[in-house]
Formats: sequence, C-alpha cells, structure tokens
Amino acid sequence: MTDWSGYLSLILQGAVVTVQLTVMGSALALVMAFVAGLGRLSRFAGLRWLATAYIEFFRGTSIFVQLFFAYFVLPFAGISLTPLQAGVLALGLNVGAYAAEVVRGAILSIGKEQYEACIALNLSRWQCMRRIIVPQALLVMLPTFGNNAIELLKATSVVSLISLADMTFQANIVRSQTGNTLFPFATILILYFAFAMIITFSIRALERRMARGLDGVRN
Amino acid sequence: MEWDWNFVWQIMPTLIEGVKITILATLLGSVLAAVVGLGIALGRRSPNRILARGIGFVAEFIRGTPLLVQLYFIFYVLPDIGILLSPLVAGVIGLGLHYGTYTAEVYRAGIDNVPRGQWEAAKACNLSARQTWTRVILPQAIPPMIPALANYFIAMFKETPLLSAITVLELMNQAKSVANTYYRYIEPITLVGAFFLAISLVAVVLLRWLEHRYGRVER
Amino acid sequence: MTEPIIKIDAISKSFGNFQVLDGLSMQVMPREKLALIGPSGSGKTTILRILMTLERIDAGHIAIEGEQLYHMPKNGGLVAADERHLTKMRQKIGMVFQLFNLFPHMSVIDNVTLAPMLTKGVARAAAEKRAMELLDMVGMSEKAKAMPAQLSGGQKQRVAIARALALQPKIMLFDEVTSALDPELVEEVLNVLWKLCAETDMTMLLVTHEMGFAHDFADRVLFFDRGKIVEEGKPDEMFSNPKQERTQTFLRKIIAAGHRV
Amino acid sequence: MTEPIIKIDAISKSFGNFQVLDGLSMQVMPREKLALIGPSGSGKTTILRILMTLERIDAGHIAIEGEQLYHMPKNGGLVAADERHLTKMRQKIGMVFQLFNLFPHMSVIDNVTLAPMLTKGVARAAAEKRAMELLDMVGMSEKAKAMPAQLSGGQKQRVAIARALALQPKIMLFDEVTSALDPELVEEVLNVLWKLCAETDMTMLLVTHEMGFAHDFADRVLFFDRGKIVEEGKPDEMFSNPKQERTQTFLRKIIAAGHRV
Amino acid sequence: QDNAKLEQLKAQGFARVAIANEPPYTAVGADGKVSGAAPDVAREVFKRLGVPDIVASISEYGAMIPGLQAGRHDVVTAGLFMKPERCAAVVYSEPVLCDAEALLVKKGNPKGFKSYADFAKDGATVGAPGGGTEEKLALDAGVPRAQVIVVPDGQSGLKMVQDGRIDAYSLPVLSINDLMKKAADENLEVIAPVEGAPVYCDGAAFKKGDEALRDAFNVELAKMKESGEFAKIIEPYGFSAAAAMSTTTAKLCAPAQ
Ligand SMILES: Nc1ncnc2c1ncn2[C@@H]1O[C@H](COP(=O)(O)OP(=O)(O)OP(=O)(O)O)[C@@H](O)[C@H]1O
Ligand SMILES: Nc1ncnc2c1ncn2[C@@H]1O[C@H](COP(=O)(O)OP(=O)(O)OP(=O)(O)O)[C@@H](O)[C@H]1O
Ligand SMILES: [Mg+2]
Ligand SMILES: [Mg+2]
Repeated sequence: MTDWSGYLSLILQGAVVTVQLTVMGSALALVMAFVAGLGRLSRFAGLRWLATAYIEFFRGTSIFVQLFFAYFVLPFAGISLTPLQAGVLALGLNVGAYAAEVVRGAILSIGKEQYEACIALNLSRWQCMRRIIVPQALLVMLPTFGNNAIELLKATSVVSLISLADMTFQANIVRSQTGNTLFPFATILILYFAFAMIITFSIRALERRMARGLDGVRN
Repeated sequence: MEWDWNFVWQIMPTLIEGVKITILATLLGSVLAAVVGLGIALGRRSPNRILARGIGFVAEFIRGTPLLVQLYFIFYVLPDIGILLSPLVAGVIGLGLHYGTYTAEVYRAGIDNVPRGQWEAAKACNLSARQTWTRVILPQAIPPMIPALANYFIAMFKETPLLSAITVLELMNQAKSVANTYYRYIEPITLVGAFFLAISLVAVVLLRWLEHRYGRVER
Repeated sequence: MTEPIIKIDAISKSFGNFQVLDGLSMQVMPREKLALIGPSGSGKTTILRILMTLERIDAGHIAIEGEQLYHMPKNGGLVAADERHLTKMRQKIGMVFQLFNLFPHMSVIDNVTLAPMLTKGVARAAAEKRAMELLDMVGMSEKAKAMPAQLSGGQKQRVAIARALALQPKIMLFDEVTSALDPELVEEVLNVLWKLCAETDMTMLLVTHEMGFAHDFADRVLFFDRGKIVEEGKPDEMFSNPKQERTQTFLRKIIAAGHRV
Repeated sequence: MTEPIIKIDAISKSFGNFQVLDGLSMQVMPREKLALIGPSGSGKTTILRILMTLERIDAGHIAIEGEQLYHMPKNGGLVAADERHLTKMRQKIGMVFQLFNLFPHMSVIDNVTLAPMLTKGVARAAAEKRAMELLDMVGMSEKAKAMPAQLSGGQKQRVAIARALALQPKIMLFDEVTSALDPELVEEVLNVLWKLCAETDMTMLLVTHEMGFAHDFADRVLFFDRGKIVEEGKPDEMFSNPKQERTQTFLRKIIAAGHRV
Repeated sequence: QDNAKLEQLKAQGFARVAIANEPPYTAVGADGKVSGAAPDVAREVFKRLGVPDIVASISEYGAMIPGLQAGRHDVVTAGLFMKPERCAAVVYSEPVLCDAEALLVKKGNPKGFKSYADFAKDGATVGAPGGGTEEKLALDAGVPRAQVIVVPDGQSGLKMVQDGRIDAYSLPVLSINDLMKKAADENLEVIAPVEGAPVYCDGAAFKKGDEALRDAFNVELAKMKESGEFAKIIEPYGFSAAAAMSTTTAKLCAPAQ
C-alpha cells in the first residue's frame, strides 16, 4: 500500500517553497512595478528609456530564459545566488515588468482635472503624484495586481528548472513514483486554489477599505 | 559548437511550421479569452445572485490553478467522460478559459472606473441595460484597459510552449525535436528565442499604437 | 378633476444615518411647471434623483400616472419593483443633471441622437434632424461635431439640455440647469422650455436657485428646507408675500440684496 | 503710481484651428476685484486657465508682479519658462474651478488642509484650525468629515472655495463660484470674499454670469465676447449705461427680464 | 595531477549529484529519501573514495548539463544515456545502467508492431518523450514527423494509449515495465525489446576539467563490477550488470556509424 501521508508531507514541503517564492517574489515585483511604472512616466528621457528597456526585455523574453540566466549564467560572472535567491530575482523582475504597465495605465486613467487641481493648489509634481494621483490610481491597479500575484504564484512552478523543489515539482515526483495522477494533482489543485483565494480575498478587502467613501464616484 | 547557417536554412521550414501553430493558438486563444472574460465580468454582475456566485466561483478556481494542470485535465481526463478533443482545440480552449479569467478582472476594473454619473445619465436617457453596456459603459471602460489586456495576450503567447504537454507541435516543441534529431541545440533554441522576441516586439508596437489610438477618453 | 401625474406619498430617504427626507408627500398635475427652491443641502437634488429612480427610497410610495414607481402588483399585493418595471417606468421620465454627465466618448450630436435612436427606434436621419433643431434652439448647432471635453461649461450644459429634450418624456426633471449659463442664455433656455410646453404636454420639475428664473418659469413654487416642504404657492404670492418665517428669512436676504424675485 | 500685478500683453490661444483669444491685452492692479462677464464660450474660463498655467499660450506675454509668467530670462534673452519657473510663479496664484475638482479620495477637511501642510509646511493642528474657520465661514463645518461624493452640488462648491482660500495666494481666480449656490449662500460667499479682501491684500479675478454678484463684488467689470474685451468700466457705469452695442444687447435682455444688474 | 576536486569533496563530506525523476533509475520514498539504481551506485562509489555521503537534487534533463557546467552539482547520475554529442559536452565514467527499447500497446498488439519501421507503413502513431532516444529512432526508421507524437511523461503516454490517441508508446524497457506495474491495466501489453533498436547505457557524468575525479570514480566502479557488488546493487531494480560490463564508454561515445 502506498504511504499517502508521507507523500502528502512531501507535497507540503513543496508548498512551503511555493509560498516563500510567492511572498518574496511579490514584494520585489511590487517595488519594481512602481519604480519602472513611474519611471516610464518620468519627465527625464533617460529614466523613461531605462524603464522601457527593462519592461520590454522582461516581457519580451520568457521566464524560463530569465531563470536559466539568473541561476546558470550569473555564476560565470561571479554572482552565485542560491536557488531561492535566483528564483525570487527572476520571478520578481518578470512579474514586476508586467505590473509596471499596470501602474502606468492606472495613473494615466486619472482625470486631467485632478492634475489641474494640484497645479492650482501649487502642489509639486511629486506631492501631486504621491498624495492625489497614486492613491486614486491604486484602486484601479489593485484588481490587476491581484492577478499578477496569482500569476506569480503559479509561475513558481517553473523553478523546478533550478532544482527548487516546489509544489508542482513534488507532485510530479509523487506522480511518477506512485503511478497515481489523481492524488498529487488534486492535492496541488486544492493548495494552489487555497493560496489564490487568500490573495484574492486580501486584495478585495484592501480594495473595499480604500474605496470607502468613494462610492459616489465609483460604481 | 560553431554556428552553422546551412543548418539554419535546413531547419527553418520546420520551425516556421511551429511558429504558425504558436501564432494560431495565441490568436484563437486571445479571441476566446477576450470574449470569455467579458462574459465572466458581466455574468458576475448579473442580478441573478446564484448565477453571479456560480460564475464567480468557477472563474476564481480556474484563475487560481495552473494552466498546465488544466490542460492535462482537458486533454487527459475529459476523454473519460467521452470528450475527445484534438490537441490544438484542447489547447485553445485551455488558453482561452484560463486567460479569460484574467481579462475578466481587467474588465471589472475598467467598468468600476466609469463614473457613476455615466450610469445615471444612461438611465435618464432611458437606455436599456444592454444599450447602457454596449453604447455607454464598455466604450469608456475598455480603451483604458487596452494596455492591461495587451499584457495578457503577450503573456499567453509566451505560455504556448506549455501546449507541448498536450502534444501540440508548437514552436518550442518543434525546436526541441529538431535539436534532438540533429544533436544541435544552439541554432534551434537561439532561433526560438529570436522568434519569440521578434513577435512580442511587433505585438508590443502594434498594441502601443492601439493604446495611443483608443487609450484615453477626455472627460 | 384630473388625476395628478406624480403622486408622492410619505417617502423617506436616509444616507447612512443622515435622514434627508422624512415622510415627504406632494403631488404634481399633468402639464404643471413646478419649481423647487430651498437652501443648499435641503434635499432638492435627492427628490429628482428618486423620481429618476437613481436612488431607492426607504419608505413610502410614488405613483406616476397612477402606476407605482418603486412597487409593482404581484399576487394581489405590492412588491418592490424589479429592473424591468423600472425600465418601463423610466420611459416617462427624463432628467438634466447638475453636472451634465455627458458621454465623453461621443460627439455632441451623437450624445443627443443616441437615446432616440436606441430607445425609440428613430432613424438616424430623422434623429439628427431633430437633434440639430434642438441644438440650434440652445445655440449649439455650430459645435455639433465637437467632443464634450472641447466645450466650455455653458456649452456642456446646453448640450445636456438638448439631450434630455430629444427624448420627449412626459415628465422632465431639471437640476439647476441654468447654473453655468449667463442671463442671456438663461433667457433663451426659458424660451425653449416655454416653446416645448406649448408644443407638447410635458410636465416639468425644476430645481433652481435663481429666483428670477423660478418666478418666470413656474406655475407653482415649492420651498424646501431640511427635506420638508415649508411653503408652497403661486410664484407671485410666494415671492411677494411669503407666509412662513423660514421662507421670509430665505427670501429677505435676496430681496435686501436687491435681487428681483 | 503702483505697478499692475497682472499684465497681459497681446496673448493668443487656439485649440486646433479654433482661435479663442487673439491678441488680448489687459491689466489688473493689486487688490483689485475684477469681474469678467460675457456670453458662454467667449473665452472667460480660458483666460483664468492660462493665468493658472493650465494651458500654454501661442503668442504674447504675461507678467505677474513684473515677472514673466510663461517666459524667463536666460543669457540676456527671454526663453520659454521651465517647470521650475512655473512652480515658483504658481505660488502667487490660486483657482476655484467651475466643476470643483475636489479630491474624491479625501474627506472635506483633508481637501482643505492638504495644500497648506504640503506647500507651506503648516503644522496639522494649525492647518485644521484654519480650515475649520474657513469651512465655518462657508457654512460647511458640519460636513468636515464627509467625503466629496456625499455632498450636494452647493456643498461641493463651498468646499472648493474653502480649499482655494486656505492657501492665501496673492491672486485668486474664481470660475463661476456661485453657480451651484442659492441666493442666500451667494450672499454669504460674497461676505466671505469681502472679509478676506479686508484682511489680506488679495487680488481677485472672478468669472460669473450673475450680474448682480458681479455688480456687488467688483471694482471693475470687463465684458468679453469672442475672446476680445468689448467694454470695461466701473460696475455702476457699465450696467446702467453700457456704451457698446454688443454690451447693450447682452444686458438689454437681462434688464428686460427684470433682473437687477 | 593531484585530485583537488576529490579532496574538496572529502573535506565537505558529500558530493552533490543531479538525478532525474524516472523510476527505476531513481526512486523517491514517501519519506522523501532518494534511492534507485543510479544514486545507489554513486553513493557506494563515493563512499569508497572517502566521501561519506551524496546529496541528491532532482532535476530536469534539460537542466542537468548546464547545472554541471555552472558548478551547481558535481556529478550527474540520472540515466543520461551516452551519445557522441553528450560525450563532447561532459566527461563520462564507464557504463553503469543499460537498457533496451520497448513499446506499450493495446492488449494483443492488434496492429502487430515489432519495430519502429512498422509505424511508417499504415499511418499508425507512436508516442515518445520529446528529445528522447525513441523519438529519434522512430524518425530514423522513416516514420513521418506527423506520426511521432511528443508526449511529456510516462503517465501521459500511458493514458494516451488507453484513450486510443496513439497506437503505441515507446520508452526503455525498465521504465515501461515500471509504468505497467503501477497502472495494472489488463488491456495493455508490453512489446520488448523493439527489433533493430540498439541498447543504450548511461554513466556518471562530470564537468569537463574534472577528469581526475572521473578517473578515480572509474577505478572504484571497476572494482565493484569485478567483485559482483555492482550487480547486487542494480539487479534488484531490474537492470542487467552483464550489459553494462559488455561495453565501454569509448565505444558508446564513438561518432555515429
Ligand atoms: N451619497 C450620499 N451620502 C451621504 N450624504 C449624502 C449623499 N448624497 C447627498 N447627501 C446629503 O444629503 C443632503 C441633500 O443633498 P441634495 O444633493 O439633495 O441637496 P440639494 O438640495 O440638491 O443641495 P444643492 O442646492 O447644494 O445642490 C445633503 O446634506 C448631502 O450632504
Ligand atoms: N480643449 C479644447 N478644445 C477645443 N476647443 C476648446 C477647448 N477648450 C475650450 N474650447 C473652446 O473655446 C471656447 C472658449 O471656452 P471657455 O471655456 O473659455 O468659455 P467660457 O467663456 O468660459 O464659457 P462658459 O461661460 O460657457 O463657461 C469655447 O467655444 C470652447 O468650445
Ligand atoms: Mg443639488
Ligand atoms: Mg467657463
């Protein structure tokens, strides 16, 4: 008889890796999203250029290549990252590039009259961004950020390439070791879904909090 | 290993076959995702509570679990209940459903950001629910969301290699297979990278133009 | 005796725990031109929004031409109206908003022709002809092709008026529809409304803070304060000889300032 | 003789190929209260927006307190102003918008305190104290904690006025600030402005279509049409005895309608 | 030439090996412990070399050689069959695990497949791992590209045969046997060995430059082969020690016929 509890704990070990990667990757992605998203809207051509190059490069090449690069090529340049570091770096930069576009789109969606009110009150560009535009744009970004976080959660399954034993990877091992497909796949399906729901509900809660009082503006 | 141009010309026809399949799958998948996403976004706002909740749950589940597992399910599990789909059809359905749950969130954000005054004006004009959606709300909601939607179509394009799991001979799969037939990796894999980057860049330019053209509504 | 076209019966409305309307009742007769006046925040806009079914009421009943607005008969009793019923009832009512709410993605002429074409199936050519007439009446025919963002405040307001009139509803609600207009245009809009009244049998409810406009326009004036009708009457009586203390205070300042009422 | 605080010299402005202003010149003296009147679409809002640096001008010069607004000296010549220069110049100017433009994500009090705290480094307590005073003056202190979406039209407008006044700029631009207010409140706002004028040395430019308000408020009235100054003068002269034909037509209707001017 | 690499492994007390997720080459217990024919041999050889333990990480085939080159692991023991081109990229030990090819078909082999060439005849389809030996053998035997279906993993191949999506699925004998055992499906049958298909062997693969370590590994491996201990380790998994001992790395790495 197959020892399911043992295999289950194997998958749970993988789940821990998946969660670590998701949390740290999301944090990096969030930072990159704002840096690059605001960079693209900057007045300085140099900054715009840099941000655009970053975004198009990471969106244009696949996560597989980026991960491969971070783990197998950087050592030749003398930078040897642990698998976890390499995974967080590649996932964070990749998803950050997508999220940067979300930041940009959301900021552009705020009406002209809000900028004009800023000017009339003599707020600096930075103050206007920070106090007026970004807080309103955040509400537009949030649902898509939720998407991005869930994508990152699921993208963690490619890290098996650099010998990080995440959930999908462990499930595949269990599958080929036991010849049973249903058990491991059903287990990770439930786990992924549970994690995704946590992300979704946190985002919804945040959205509701921030939308408080705005009910007359938004529908 | 040396770069061998003769070899490049020799394998080009095979790779082009793969490119065709990849582009076909992406295009069909995008169309399906755009439609499914809208369906979900509208369905979730349905006054019929049960329908709205049901659609919501299914969408969250699909969104929260990996595409790979879903492809496996469509291709390997559905036959057990008598649905035997061809690999490409199964792949397009998988991509369309999966990305449809993403685009649904994008639509939702766009719809939420149409000011309440617009809904009210539509009522005062006595437009029906359908007319309000098609003539007033969606034309304002969708253009600002084009960048975010474009993100997903590019992401989908780069995820087509997953279709190899259900034996679709897309670009990556073709490349691996020629690489193995001739024991030369450099040319096929480099060409795949170049194809992906080139197609994404063309897509990005095209979508930028679209965004520029339709992206902003002055209020 | 004719039946009232609008019959409001003891309606209440709160936002959170802020009670705006508390048991308000009033009636409007067909073809009547009614002006609602009163201080800022007294609930004038709220009443129009309720009639336009943009807010739900907490209690009470409203009947339009004898038919319930927020309720519908079912199994012998009255139940809350569903969207279908509301859509049907809305055909009788049109509104011009205080902040215009033009459709920003459509040109001026498209804003005006949209509703007649969609809800009444008017052909494009006919709808545009009528729209141009209306735009002409409000002095906006030159800007027919412009987008709302390219218009000045007063121009937007005039387009909003033309848009609402294009539908020719039985009941027309105007919310401070002259606020962005100079006196010259107020005059013109007044003429347009009079003309429409003569041609059709529209009933009009108008919220305004321009007493002169209220006086010239209305058959009857209602003075509101804190969601209650303080006083009502013919404009001449009301403005020259207000009976209630509150109305007197409200009007005294205006008269003191030399405003004609 | 005192120097004018605003000196507009032959400015032009087009939107696409629609010329709004064509070689307009005018001057405003310190502490002057100037009313701009004129038909809808004549370019009144555009002038205020240009002074607030919300639109660029195509030709001409503007000087504020002797300093160029859209130009700055460089290497002996005048070049187009950069963002830095504009920011500096904007400190002298404040504006109240026709459509309010409140920050929808902040409460009323936060809308009013934000700018003083950020741009002048006023402490929160002091800023709130001053904000409450201003809100009190416009009768809005009760709604200090409300969000803009919960306000009526007139309430929003009063908050917008308080917000602009909180900064105490040298030059204040008002775009139809009384459009959503009833006469009672117009009166009050007028008092607030008078009080401020007495306390500070603000210069005020006011666009309005309420002739009564323009009359009571202004030291001088400019009548605009199609981007040109048709006539100017003291309110009493101008309203009782307009010289230009165009002004006469504009005012005649109003007087005919019995409006006090 | 002193063996610096070996000294380093001794000092750290373990060697990092890359293995694949393919029973019976590798087995992972429910407790997560790695065993299987390839790691067991490596563990024993390293013990004899004075490196007490191995740390195994399961890796995809595509990532093994790059990982070796980037210094992410010290040796690959994963059923990575020797091919001339691979021999050029890494240095191999003497052969360890050898296996022939097999076909998984419906019960009774209705279409009568014996060799890969049989698939070319009447438009039958054969499934094989992408980039694997079987795919290449089928193509070389003249089967059109469209009839060779690339299947991602054993379980999937099995399911496709069951659903009738492909007529046969090809893998090394031991892998197919393992699949069959776990599936326990009476409607399937294994055809082995495939006629005309060669036997392949793997070896421990080292990074280029680690020839000294490879040589030391070979010495101990040869001793174990001789003493019969080698057979004792791999035969319980179904592998044939005789097959490994009947050929050499030099032969297997020689450029194609
Ligand atoms: N969504 C809301 N939430 C909370 N309070 C609200 C909301 N909408 C309106 N109110 C409050 O209800 C009261 C009545 O508002 P209403 O807009 O009807 O006033 P009004 O008579 O039209 O005033 P005005 O002349 O200034 O436009 C106001 O005090 C306002 O603050
Ligand atoms: N962004 C724009 N694009 C094109 N035309 C514009 C734009 N903004 C304003 N205009 C035009 O410029 C003219 C002057 O507009 P402005 O807003 O200054 O008028 P106004 O005098 O303030 O009128 P009102 O009293 O109606 O507010 C109008 O005819 C308007 O259509
Ligand atoms: Mg109101
Ligand atoms: Mg204006």
